[in-house]
Amino acid sequence: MESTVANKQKLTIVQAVTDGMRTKLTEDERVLVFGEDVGKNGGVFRATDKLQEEFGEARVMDTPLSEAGFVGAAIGMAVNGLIPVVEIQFLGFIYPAYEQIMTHASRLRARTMGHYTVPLVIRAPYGAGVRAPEIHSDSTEAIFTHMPGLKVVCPSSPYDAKGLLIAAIEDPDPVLFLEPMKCYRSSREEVPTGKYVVPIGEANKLQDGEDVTVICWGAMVPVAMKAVKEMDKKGVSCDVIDLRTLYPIDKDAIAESVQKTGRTVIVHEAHGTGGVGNDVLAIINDTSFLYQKAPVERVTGFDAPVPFFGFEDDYLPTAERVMHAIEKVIKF
Amino acid sequence: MESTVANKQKLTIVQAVTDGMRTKLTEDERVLVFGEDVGKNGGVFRATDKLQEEFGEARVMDTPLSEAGFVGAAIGMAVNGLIPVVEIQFLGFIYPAYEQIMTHASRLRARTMGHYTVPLVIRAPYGAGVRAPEIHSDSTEAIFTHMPGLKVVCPSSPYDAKGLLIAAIEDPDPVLFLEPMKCYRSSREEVPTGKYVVPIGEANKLQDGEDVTVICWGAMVPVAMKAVKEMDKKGVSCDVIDLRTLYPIDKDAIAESVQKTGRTVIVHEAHGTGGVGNDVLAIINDTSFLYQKAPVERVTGFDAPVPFFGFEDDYLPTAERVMHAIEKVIKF
Amino acid sequence: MEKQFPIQTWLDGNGNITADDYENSLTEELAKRFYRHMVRIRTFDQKGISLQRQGRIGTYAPFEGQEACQVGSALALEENDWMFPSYRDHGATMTFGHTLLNILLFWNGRNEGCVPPKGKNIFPPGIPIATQLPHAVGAAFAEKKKGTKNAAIVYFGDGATSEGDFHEGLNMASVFDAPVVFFNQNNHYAISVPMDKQMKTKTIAQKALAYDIPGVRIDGNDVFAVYFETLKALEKARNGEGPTLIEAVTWRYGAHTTADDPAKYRNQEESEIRRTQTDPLTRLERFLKNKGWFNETEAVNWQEEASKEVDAAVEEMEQFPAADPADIFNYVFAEPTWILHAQKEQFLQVKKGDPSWNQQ
Amino acid sequence: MEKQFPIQTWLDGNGNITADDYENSLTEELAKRFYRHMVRIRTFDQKGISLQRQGRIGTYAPFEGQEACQVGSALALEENDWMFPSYRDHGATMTFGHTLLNILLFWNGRNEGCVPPKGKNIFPPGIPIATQLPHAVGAAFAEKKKGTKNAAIVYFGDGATSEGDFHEGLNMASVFDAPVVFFNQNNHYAISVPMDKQMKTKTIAQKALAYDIPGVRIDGNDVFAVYFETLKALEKARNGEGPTLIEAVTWRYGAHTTADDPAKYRNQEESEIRRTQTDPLTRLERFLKNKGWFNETEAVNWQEEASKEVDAAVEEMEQFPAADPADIFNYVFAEPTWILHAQKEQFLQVKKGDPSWNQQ
Ligand SMILES: Cc1ncc(C[n+]2csc(CCOP(=O)(O)OP(=O)(O)O)c2C)c(N)n1
Ligand SMILES: Cc1ncc(C[n+]2csc(CCOP(=O)(O)OP(=O)(O)O)c2C)c(N)n1
Ligand SMILES: [Mg+2]
Ligand SMILES: [Mg+2]
Repeated sequence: MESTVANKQKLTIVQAVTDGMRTKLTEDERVLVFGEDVGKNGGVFRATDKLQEEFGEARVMDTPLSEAGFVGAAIGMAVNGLIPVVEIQFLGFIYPAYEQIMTHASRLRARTMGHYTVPLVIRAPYGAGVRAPEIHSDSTEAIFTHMPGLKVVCPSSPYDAKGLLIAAIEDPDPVLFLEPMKCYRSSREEVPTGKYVVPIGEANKLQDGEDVTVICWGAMVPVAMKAVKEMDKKGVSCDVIDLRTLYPIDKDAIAESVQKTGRTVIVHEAHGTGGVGNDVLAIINDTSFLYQKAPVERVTGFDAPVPFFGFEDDYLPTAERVMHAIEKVIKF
Repeated sequence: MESTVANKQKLTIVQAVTDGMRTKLTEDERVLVFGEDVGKNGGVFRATDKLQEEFGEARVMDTPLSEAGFVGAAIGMAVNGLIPVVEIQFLGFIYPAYEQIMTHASRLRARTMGHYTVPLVIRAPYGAGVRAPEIHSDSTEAIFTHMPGLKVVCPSSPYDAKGLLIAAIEDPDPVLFLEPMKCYRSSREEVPTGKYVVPIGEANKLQDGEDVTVICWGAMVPVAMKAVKEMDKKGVSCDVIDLRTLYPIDKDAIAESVQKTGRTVIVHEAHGTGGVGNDVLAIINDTSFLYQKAPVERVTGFDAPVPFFGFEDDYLPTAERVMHAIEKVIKF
Repeated sequence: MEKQFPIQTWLDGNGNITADDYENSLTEELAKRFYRHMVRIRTFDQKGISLQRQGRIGTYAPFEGQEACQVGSALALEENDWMFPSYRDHGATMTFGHTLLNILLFWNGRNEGCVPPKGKNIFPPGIPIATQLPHAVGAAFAEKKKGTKNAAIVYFGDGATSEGDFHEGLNMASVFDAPVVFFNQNNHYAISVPMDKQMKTKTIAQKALAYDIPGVRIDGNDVFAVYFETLKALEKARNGEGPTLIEAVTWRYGAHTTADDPAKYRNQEESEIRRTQTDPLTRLERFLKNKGWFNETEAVNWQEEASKEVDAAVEEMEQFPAADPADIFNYVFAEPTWILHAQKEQFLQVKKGDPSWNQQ
Repeated sequence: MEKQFPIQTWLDGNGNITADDYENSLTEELAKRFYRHMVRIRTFDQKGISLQRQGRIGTYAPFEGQEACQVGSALALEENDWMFPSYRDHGATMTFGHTLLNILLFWNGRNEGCVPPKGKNIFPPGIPIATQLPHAVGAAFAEKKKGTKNAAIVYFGDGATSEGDFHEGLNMASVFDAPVVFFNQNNHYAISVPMDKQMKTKTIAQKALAYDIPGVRIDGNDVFAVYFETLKALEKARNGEGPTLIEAVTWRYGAHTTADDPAKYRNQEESEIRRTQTDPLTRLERFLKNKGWFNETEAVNWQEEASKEVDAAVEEMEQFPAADPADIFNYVFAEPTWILHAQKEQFLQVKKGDPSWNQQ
């Protein structure tokens, strides 16, 4: 498998996702893309745009409206030599498949001592901010990171999206691939054509700073960056970490930064209670207790269901809230 | 509703659960008990023993093997004036109903601004240690505490079991009632006949101490207590908190204790990553940062699927591991 | 199976009666009531699309083409029955008595949209596909338990039949003899996925055989067939004879939602052909004309009334007091937990611009 | 529906042939092969119960009474087919080639129990009810995609038909024409819940009508009916004609599992009556005798061989090296994450009694 990073193209996140699938569909016969509306329609977000045309109905296919069924079938396929990449239309519609993921996809390797494995990728757009109807805006990554045997990744940029998706497809274990739908088309970036990999488990330092560590991922990255830029102007310099992988979290990146700054702000869109932010907190507790100069501040979604879109801008963490948190850890 | 606490009887946890249902079935026509095998069979753990005989098939009934279906139906019943108490045979079999709980039971009040409400209790035995086959031993409370609109309780004693169950049935909102199956019959306790309530949201101080705060719940309470008793002999005195309610957690009880001891050990059986222990950690971070004399130690299940019962004693936190953790926070 | 479950029609495309036995049931009063309601909901629907295009509401799910299904079935209900709609069934809910204002608020991202008028048993639209079926079974079961004669109707599409909740709902209803009518609008598509990729069966009605309950296949563009078959099924339900599965064969002319482009996956000419040949409103109009009951002025009046009513509702929606963001926290539990309380306080302070908001 | 789906029997209770057309298929060799396998798995099953009673294994799920279902269907498979059993189908898996040792290890709480012999496509027993059905569909689909003639068989009970995964599995298989046989053992009970509380239908086979696939109802205590009908269904699957639902009507004599007391919910006399009248082994023995093929010595030999084989496996199980608790961590991912690595290190140190284990 050579790495053909010859050319580059400017792509949005959703285009980079498509390109990642295209790259693996081209390279590996075993890869199969399916889900609701991924065929002719190219997905409701066009993430599979033209893939059926290119690779045929046998490789890119619509399934019945049956998340438990097609994730279950994907497990059977993965065990039997295929590499399914399935699309859940919105993360809020993954719950019918929860049992299949929880009791099978994630456990089959352990149950069979490695005899059967499940190289499966589940893609799902997640998050609020696109004025979608109810239930379409969930950000429930934490109910998956608490599921041993499953990896969870969440890119925030086109480059990472493609590279992480390829890594996910090549991973021998099941990976939940979360796509920040709010950012699907919000920016473009140079993305290499052909294959490259962004390794699962490695965070990305977005900005070096001395005063405060800001930890974020997915759709919260631009929000955090906006706050950080503002704080820069006020003379507060932040170390910004985009986790990229939510399980397993890059412990070293966190420890290194927190041991430098001693002050941490975590930003995520999911409900505070039980959120992945608390796993970050635990890592800080375990690795950097004596370095902490202030309690960690978490800027999160509230412990309320993601509201109707009339309120979603109020529900989502804002740059303002992040700035307040940064100020708070500094003033402590 | 008078409180007839005249007499007492010695009951096990599972008997106290039965007695709680009996009390409410007697008192409130709207209460209905159903699930798989709860009728003639009295439940696979006999938690509904004799209830069908006493209250008839119309009040205590078997359902088809259909967790999504009967939890969904329970939502419809709850909205329409009934108070369903449903049994999930083992917590590991609740996942097919996850969507119904996540997108409906927990959200209906918020979605309808209080117009429709879901006074529903979902009972589920949870946890390892009874040599059950695979998937029967999960302890996945955290995927429910991260679900706004749902309360989660978990008693560790017969008295609490009955009082909390009655509180859950009387609660106007949905409650997940977790029963530590390993402790179902491990001890007896005086339990008042008739009605009384243990309030949801209040932790229970099991022992007063000065040196270390130990926080636990459910089946980990006896394990923690065993360790604490051993440490007592070594001259280490522990403040032991049985959370009893996992959402909403009793913040004040935690803060008060941690601000006294400055050292905390959290014990739970669920996987460490994403476990409810991290919510406790967040509360300590938010309320008691300056009081902390050592990093919090978490003694938890591992980030592996609950293993086959051949390994379950290795998987479960032991008194020995808790003692080590207590020593560690002291020596820090 | 198509032979065993033929599409039942009372009126053919030209508005002629095909079910002679029932001719006496097709009264002028009834026909006009149907017509008026169908005009009303179509007017609303067209407004919904244009409001979305103008950015005055969010994504909108149109039902044009399915008016006979929604009006016929909703008018078959009694006052105290229960209705469990999907996101495409506000034609049915408004016919049953939901307010236009609240329906518009729903599509404008407001929780009020989920609140029915007092005393009206209308559930919020089911968004996760097929999850509303078990709810309807439960609500119907509760009516039975209370000893009333009330029933429930639940709406869902062809795609919804693939979900486990469809199956679990029908099975439980059959076991409990719950007084519920499963009203399927088979519009042949689940977003872009055509029926033959959704299921192998050519009918949905035949799925009733898996539960030993009646399965009825009707022309969903024939409001009479819809009305009388729904009535029959409801009657059965009230009499303790259990649930019925009705498949109303129909078509949506337009997009799945305003976020969808049907040209991506089907030839929209078919919609145009259907519009001229099998439109539910046109068919009823032809019937009225055949009977000599059609009165142009009356029809124009109804259209105008509908437009006025809809316009008024739109105005009401746009005048509606701004949402109070505190509502994010207010209805999660009967009593907010300390966490919600704290989050709300913080939130309101930052909203008010108080810089101390995050200082605990 | 019971008329449309009659129970097909090849042998009556007295071992007489009722399907004359097939008489030539019922060869001595085949009959004896069935008999021998049924003796073998029954011997295993009885041992399983007694091992549990003696505390030498954990909870055990017996299948006595269902031997014809499991032997007949498993012997119909080809070498490279796939088998997806439930927890009650180790009679089938051992007939298909699973090792007795590993099956015993499964019931003794050991992961090895989920590992089939190399090259044998046997899935671990499905514990969450009905979840294995979609797996079988996927594996079968993969075979089809690879262009092989291999098929899959998946086992499940009457209770399992109520789960959404049953429905989603059958629907998807029908849409994909997946080469899979859905083999239902209708033993009339899901733990304590009798069939009439589980579903309204009197047959399970009729549920095939909801997917336009063949539904076959057979006497599950007649090993010939089971074998030949399964063979036929597999044949169809291999030829690209899609899935079949087989309902094998049977009975479990004993408890649901050794943790269950059937007397709580049913009169166990019925089991005793069935044991004398419709036992699958007795029936086959009667047939062999009717044919003059039964040889007492041979039968005794088979019984002894089976006992020896089972005893040997039990001994092997009890001699089996103690489980390595590090295995808790070893197989979660291909490469353990740092968290697992750290947890394992800590765990092993405490196991070794090193007091510094928790000092990071
Ligand atoms: C569980 C779930 N999965 C996916 C979706 C996304 N989705 C919304 S509508 C729809 C198609 C539904 O088709 P059908 O049931 O035929 O109803 P129709 O829209 O045609 O009225 C899909 C896939 C969803 N809302 N819920
Ligand atoms: C999802 C799920 N719910 C509940 C259970 C508990 N349970 C184990 S076996 C069983 C009954 C199954 O009955 P059936 O499908 O008829 O199979 P049988 O045991 O009769 O072979 C139940 C309810 C489970 N294993 N999985
Ligand atoms: Mg449709
Ligand atoms: Mg059974």
